[in-house]
Amino acid sequence: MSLAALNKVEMKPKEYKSDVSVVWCPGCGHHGILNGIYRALSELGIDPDNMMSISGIGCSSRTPYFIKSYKMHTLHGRAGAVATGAQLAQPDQCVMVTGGDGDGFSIGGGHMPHMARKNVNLTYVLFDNGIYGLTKGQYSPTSRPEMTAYTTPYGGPEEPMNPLLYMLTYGATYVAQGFAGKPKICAELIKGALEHKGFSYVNIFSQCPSFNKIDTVQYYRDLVEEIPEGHDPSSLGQAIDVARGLENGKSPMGLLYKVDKPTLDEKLAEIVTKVGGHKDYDVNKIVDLYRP
Amino acid sequence: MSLAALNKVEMKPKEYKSDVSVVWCPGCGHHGILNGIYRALSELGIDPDNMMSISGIGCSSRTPYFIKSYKMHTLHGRAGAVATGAQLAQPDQCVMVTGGDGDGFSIGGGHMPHMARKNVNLTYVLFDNGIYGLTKGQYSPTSRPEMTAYTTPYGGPEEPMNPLLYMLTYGATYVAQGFAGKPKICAELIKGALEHKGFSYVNIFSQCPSFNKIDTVQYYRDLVEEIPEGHDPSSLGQAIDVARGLENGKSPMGLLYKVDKPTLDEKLAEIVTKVGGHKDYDVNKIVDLYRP
Amino acid sequence: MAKKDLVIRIGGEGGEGVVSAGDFIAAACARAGLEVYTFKTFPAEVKGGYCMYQVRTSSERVYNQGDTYDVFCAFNGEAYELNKHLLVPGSVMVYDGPGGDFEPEIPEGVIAYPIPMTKTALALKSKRSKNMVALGALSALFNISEATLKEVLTLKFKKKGEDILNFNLGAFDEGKKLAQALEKVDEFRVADARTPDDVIIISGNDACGMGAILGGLEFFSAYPITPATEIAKFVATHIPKKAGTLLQAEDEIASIAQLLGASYAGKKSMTATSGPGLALMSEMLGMATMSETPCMLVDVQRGGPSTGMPTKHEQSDLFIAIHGGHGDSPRIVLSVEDVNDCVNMSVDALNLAEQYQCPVILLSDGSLAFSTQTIPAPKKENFKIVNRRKWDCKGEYKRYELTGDNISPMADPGTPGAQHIATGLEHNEKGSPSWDIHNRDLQMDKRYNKLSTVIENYHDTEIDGEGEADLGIITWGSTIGVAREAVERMRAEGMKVKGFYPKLMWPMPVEQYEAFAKTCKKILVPEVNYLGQLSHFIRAETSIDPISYPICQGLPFTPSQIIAKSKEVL
Amino acid sequence: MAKKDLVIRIGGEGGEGVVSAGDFIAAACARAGLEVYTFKTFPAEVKGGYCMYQVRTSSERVYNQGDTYDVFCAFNGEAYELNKHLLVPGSVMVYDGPGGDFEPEIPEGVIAYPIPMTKTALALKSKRSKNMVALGALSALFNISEATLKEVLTLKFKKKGEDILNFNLGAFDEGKKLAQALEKVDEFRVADARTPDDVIIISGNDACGMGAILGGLEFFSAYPITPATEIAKFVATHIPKKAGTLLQAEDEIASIAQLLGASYAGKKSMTATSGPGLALMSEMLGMATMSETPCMLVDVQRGGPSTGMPTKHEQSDLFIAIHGGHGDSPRIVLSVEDVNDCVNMSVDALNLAEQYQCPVILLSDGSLAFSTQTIPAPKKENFKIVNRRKWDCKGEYKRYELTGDNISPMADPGTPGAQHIATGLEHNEKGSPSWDIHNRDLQMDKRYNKLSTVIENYHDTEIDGEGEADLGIITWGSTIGVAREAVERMRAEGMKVKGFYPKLMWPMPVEQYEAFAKTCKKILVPEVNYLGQLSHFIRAETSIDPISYPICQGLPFTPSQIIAKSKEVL
Ligand SMILES: Cc1ncc(C[n+]2csc(CCOP(=O)(O)OP(=O)(O)O)c2C)c(N)n1
Ligand SMILES: Cc1ncc(C[n+]2csc(CCOP(=O)(O)OP(=O)(O)O)c2C)c(N)n1
Ligand code: SF4
Ligand code: SF4
Ligand SMILES: [Mg+2]
Ligand SMILES: [Mg+2]
Repeated sequence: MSLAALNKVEMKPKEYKSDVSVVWCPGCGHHGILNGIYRALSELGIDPDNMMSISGIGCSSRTPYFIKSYKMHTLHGRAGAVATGAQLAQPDQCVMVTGGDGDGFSIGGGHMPHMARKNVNLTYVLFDNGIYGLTKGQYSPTSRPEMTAYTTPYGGPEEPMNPLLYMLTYGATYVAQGFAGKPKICAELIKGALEHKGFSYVNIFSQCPSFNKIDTVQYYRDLVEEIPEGHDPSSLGQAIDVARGLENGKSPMGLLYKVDKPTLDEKLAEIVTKVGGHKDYDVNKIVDLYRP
Repeated sequence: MSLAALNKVEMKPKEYKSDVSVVWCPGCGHHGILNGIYRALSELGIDPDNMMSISGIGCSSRTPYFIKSYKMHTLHGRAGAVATGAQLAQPDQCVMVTGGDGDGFSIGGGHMPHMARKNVNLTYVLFDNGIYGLTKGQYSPTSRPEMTAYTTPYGGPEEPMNPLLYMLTYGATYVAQGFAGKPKICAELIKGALEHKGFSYVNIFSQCPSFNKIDTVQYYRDLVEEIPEGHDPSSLGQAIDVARGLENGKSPMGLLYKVDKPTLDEKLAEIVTKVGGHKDYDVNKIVDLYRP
Repeated sequence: MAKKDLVIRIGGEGGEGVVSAGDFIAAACARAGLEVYTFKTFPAEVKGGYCMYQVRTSSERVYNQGDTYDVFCAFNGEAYELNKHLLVPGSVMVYDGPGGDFEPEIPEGVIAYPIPMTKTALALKSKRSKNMVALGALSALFNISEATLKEVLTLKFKKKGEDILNFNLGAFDEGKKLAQALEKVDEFRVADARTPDDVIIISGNDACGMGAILGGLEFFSAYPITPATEIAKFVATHIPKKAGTLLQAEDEIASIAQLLGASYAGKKSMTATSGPGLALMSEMLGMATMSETPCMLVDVQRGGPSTGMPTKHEQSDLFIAIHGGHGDSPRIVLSVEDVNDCVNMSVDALNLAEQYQCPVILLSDGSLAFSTQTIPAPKKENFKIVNRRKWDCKGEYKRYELTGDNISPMADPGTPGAQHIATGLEHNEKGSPSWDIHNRDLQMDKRYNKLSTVIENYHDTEIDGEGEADLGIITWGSTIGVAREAVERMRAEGMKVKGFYPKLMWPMPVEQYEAFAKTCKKILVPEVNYLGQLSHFIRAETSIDPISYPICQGLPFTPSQIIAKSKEVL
Repeated sequence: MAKKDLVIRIGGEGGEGVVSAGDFIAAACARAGLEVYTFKTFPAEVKGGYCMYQVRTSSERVYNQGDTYDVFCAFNGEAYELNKHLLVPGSVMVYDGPGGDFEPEIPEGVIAYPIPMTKTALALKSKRSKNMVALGALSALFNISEATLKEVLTLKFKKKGEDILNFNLGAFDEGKKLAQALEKVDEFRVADARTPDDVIIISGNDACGMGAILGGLEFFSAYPITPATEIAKFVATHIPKKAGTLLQAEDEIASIAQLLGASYAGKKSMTATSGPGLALMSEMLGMATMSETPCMLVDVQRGGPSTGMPTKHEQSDLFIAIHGGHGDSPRIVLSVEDVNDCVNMSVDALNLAEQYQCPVILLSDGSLAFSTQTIPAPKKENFKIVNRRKWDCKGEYKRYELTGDNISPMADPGTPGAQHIATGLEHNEKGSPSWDIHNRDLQMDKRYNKLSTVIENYHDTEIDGEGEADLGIITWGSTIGVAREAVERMRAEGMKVKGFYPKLMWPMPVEQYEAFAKTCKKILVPEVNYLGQLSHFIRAETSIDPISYPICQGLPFTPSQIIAKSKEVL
């Protein structure tokens, strides 16, 4: 975000809670992520009037309801594309997308590369629970193949995707990974993402105790490990290596990659400058071009 | 493909030409790729009766019309998904998708990762001309940002994607790149792709003299260079490095990656075996499960 | 009319075992040879929230969920609050008390039986046994055969081990004892057991899956969506037994694309979705029309527009089913009345898709999706299976040949000598692109005219009643079952009422509509949507001027609603 | 009726300069103060293929492309073959000969002027000058002012340098000389120059872009598709001047999603597409309806269904425009008659979207998309611009407040104290999800009832003619222009005919339709689609029983076709 341009407010994390009560199951990892978001917003002093929370459909996509901000609860898979329009319309506001692995990488997977390579100036927090929660337990693109689920009673036939590697490949300019069981780390990474100018992506493992019986809290706890000291987040090569897995086979937690590039709104503003465009341009001049 | 299962025929490359005449502009790179395809089919002795050519919409997507085979000319961006269904329905046939950069990576971009990571046993040949040819010259996901085109009269605001890196990230089990100006190399790579069991992807640079005025034959000729000897196509790490560009900044030509993994049809067949399924199963037994 | 049926409604919090308690009652009644029709509403929230399960059972055929309940079993205060307006004199409430989270006020004339469900469950050291306590009580109070219920419980719990089974049976017995200690002052009782017919008990969604498999389904691809996902679950479980294929696609567009690919390649293929998915599939449905590829799609309708009310009942996708593509894009639209239709008409839909080489959309709805009903056990042997017309391997193969009935033989890939293209472009008989105006006329005519025999080949629309009537009710989908009872009851009151129950929605059997309307002074069209979508098509395609009666609150009609409206318009 | 207009058709191979020759004639006529209406058909193939450009010009208003040509200029044999059936006695053919690729047979009564275009061009050592040779000949033969044409050529070619300009002028003169050497035996001539009105000459697609920019467009996102892409090109070129934003999205779903995001965030937003794109957008249009987000969409219709005939004319998206979403999903549908409407009604569409906070679909079609026409020069000052109703910052903000007119004030992000959610779920006034049945009724009513004032706020449907008539013609889109001339000509023959030309397609101004129909003995509805889509809605929504007259061959109606049909039905 261009957080500099925003006026800061002083609000405690819990003051970012809206008056809609949280509907997730007890024990759901999404609670932890939400707390991380509240904390990050508070630490940055983001003014809810200048923030847009945008989501698709899924348990995780309910998040905007629980946050004080302007917000949109859109369609399954389309949050990123909607947010792109919203961000370009109000480039000075803070735009955050929240959503699930299914929403983002299954039905929404076609929009991801384009948002990233266009470097749309927004933050995408993906609640990765390896399952479709809201529809009661079908496998998602991040599900492990050994999982038996709703439409895979005999086990899944697919290799899971690697969200971090995808995002690095797509050209996201900030890529990080957290785990819902570590809300402080989540807060830290989300904060960094919100501060980052450009397309920032935070993948957060989140257990779904109701429907994903194999990716338990304990499983994720064992799976992740903080990225070793000495990692250079400005190196795409190193980031790709880490994204493919730490040397001990664990999944990295922390900031993988961060680089500064012009954002889409900046590039579009450049075009306007190039043609000398301004709000008060006399459009009758365009009509004149069509006189015979 | 499981080419072993197919009966071989003896046909010259030109015998694979259908009776529909080729409609592309003179000088279009697509001609060269088509010749590469004819040659590959001939060398493999593929029986047109046992082949399905499937495409979406675009100049390149006209290819199936020009090839002797069973074929489908489907919708913009959907060829891969259609071909997935066709392949699973007839797992012993040779399935080839042909299409453009816009068709494959813009509107069709949401289907690409899933086809690849599911390792659908088919060959995808992408005619990469960095432009929308059929609709007369809009920028595509592989267009260079400096290109002024139909909807970018003041230059494009986006970073192009890297198809090879995408495909490696997605888990394609065969990834190669060619250039329409080198039909023999194209033929070689397509042949390898057709022989490969699993999802094989061949990216082929193809000039569009009518609408892409900057990516000329000469530009591509200067851009590509054969992958240096010593490259190990079984190493994903090496493949990723090469996909990001050769050391001298050139774009690699040749086979980047090839690995053997179970295909989707094999995995689904395993499930059938696991449940002891067969065509003559008495479905009344399923009804019986619902007696009160 | 003596009351032959009993309606028991259980209300509580999602997760309290409301659904399983209802399922046990339904199964026990079905086992006892009774007819069962259940109706559920689910919480829209992820976990928790109000949840309702209603069992209607009778020794005679049950067509719908009923007007209201006879017996209401309240698991908690929220359920009580939401249902107390239906407590009328003579109705019964069984509730969690004392010790529940609420103290009901019992209206005059309502009979109330307090059963301390929570307290008893807590005493048994398992809150989760609350529903077993309730079940025991309901069994004792309303003549739900204890023996049969225990059989059902045993079938269910014995997989989980002796201990769990015995624990649940124990909780059941506690509930029974508590009820037996009360004095029964109402007259409600489940009908006595009869020798069961050859029936199964199954939900609408499972029945669609079952029908498809009986109909010879070989390939299924879908993307999960409420309230259609259970169809995929059924197929996923059973299609591998027939060596068939199920894919969960990355989205709805991919699923119908995969369907067309598989269908082109020779497999009987289908998908299942709900409104939002159908909207996404609009473009590809046009491709199925143009390329004449068999394509079977179940749309389990839900509350729209947009995400709308995803867990609620509605019949509002008739517009999109018939008109939801660009250009003039013919298709066949069917609609089911009940769970039995879900089985039979899934077979029909697959058959029609194969026979006419076009999209066939089978409309179901949110309340049928989860309604379990007793239906005659289907038998593979009783279904006629239709396969696509195959090329006779003679002469030159033309995919879009203009034949006498406008249906062109197909040739699956692998057939020697029949290489051809399936295309979304306008084409000539051979499949090559063509903008020739004469060819255009021929191919447009072909795609429409081939459907002209659908009406004569499909069974006639059922007419309920004979002779002249003051009122004719035309309705569709699960509202038919409601209308049947309304018509029966009005007739019993001496009113002259008839019903017309279309299942083939498109092409519309216009002559049948008009012949029916000629026998009625007025036509009433109740349906669960906002604009009166069937009324629209009746006005557009027939000479009938119907009275449209749409409701759109996420709930099915009740017979009383239709009766009241009928009296109003007469 | 004395003939005041002249129709010149040029036919040849794509790439031979057919289009630019036609453009030059059209521009010269417009410059000379004449009315111009052009009509083109493009090759469907990538390169080459038959291509046709027809200029109709007159000193009076021209409403359509005409029945047929007066003068046909054949660049090659294929064009000759495709057009020779229209060579009737009295018509003129100018053709490439001797030395062209064909030898025409001249039918009795047809006047033919051979001009050795190819030979002359080759002699000039540039095949590409063929069209200049033709232009010179046409100018000399039919009184197309040489001076004006040379002005136009100079404007065009001087950017490319003095040499290129002079070369082209030279080729022009060669053609002129060749023609002057012939004896003119026909009487066709372009009308004499007049003082030009304040006009522009522009195509339908460019005009949509121009209207949008005049209407205050701030954000545009689209995905390229024939025949709509030129709208994006226009906007891309000009919107940066107004500091507005254009995005080419990755697909149509993304483009309408981006539109909704930008619109929610306060910007006047639109997209443009054709049938296949509209089909893909169906789901998101429902979201616009449910979330009440202003959303303006131009659909340039093409030959369907599926990929269909992408470069051909059709008006077959009325079904999908009105009915193409799941659930009951209200929207406004407008349709343009001509290029002038493309400007004005793009402004209307943006205004209505803002005023009613819902999707507004503006239907154009393939023949208008590329038809250039002379229209009064639009002026920013003459347009009324409507912006969304803004919250007054008083009291508690409720996004979906039930106001008197059912339109709720909006608050753009950044407004202090008005945080709210735009959602596709059913919701209460505050935007929170709600399945309450009372709330459901209120919100469904709100979304429909807010549109009840559209009809009174939009201008009345134009009626062409007065009093009683034997025949009333109701039609829409670019067929209106054809009907206008048909009605005029029939009237001149003494027939009692009237016209009714709706531009507001939905909600339907039913009373206006019915009032019109009351004055006519019969109603004829010509339209370019297969099923008669407007007829369908007339039958469904009004008491009128129209005679449907659909044609569906990829071409617009001619006035004669409508006249012939009118006589047939009378
Ligand atoms: C077009 C469409 N298709 C399908 C659905 C059904 N649906 C809702 S949420 C969801 C998946 C949710 O999974 P995910 O995005 O991982 O979020 P989670 O619930 O796990 O947090 C699906 C398939 C829908 N709402 N819309
Ligand atoms: C749903 C839909 N949107 C848009 C189009 C228009 N369209 C046809 S081809 C094409 C792009 C072609 O580019 P590419 O795939 O790169 O192929 P090329 O012509 O360059 O070989 C587009 C946008 C369409 N046919 N369908
Ligand atoms: S279903 Fe899973 S993801 Fe959804 S709220 Fe419950 S635990 Fe969380
Ligand atoms: S437009 Fe471009 S891509 Fe298409 S045929 Fe011509 S040169 Fe090839
Ligand atoms: Mg998930
Ligand atoms: Mg291309």
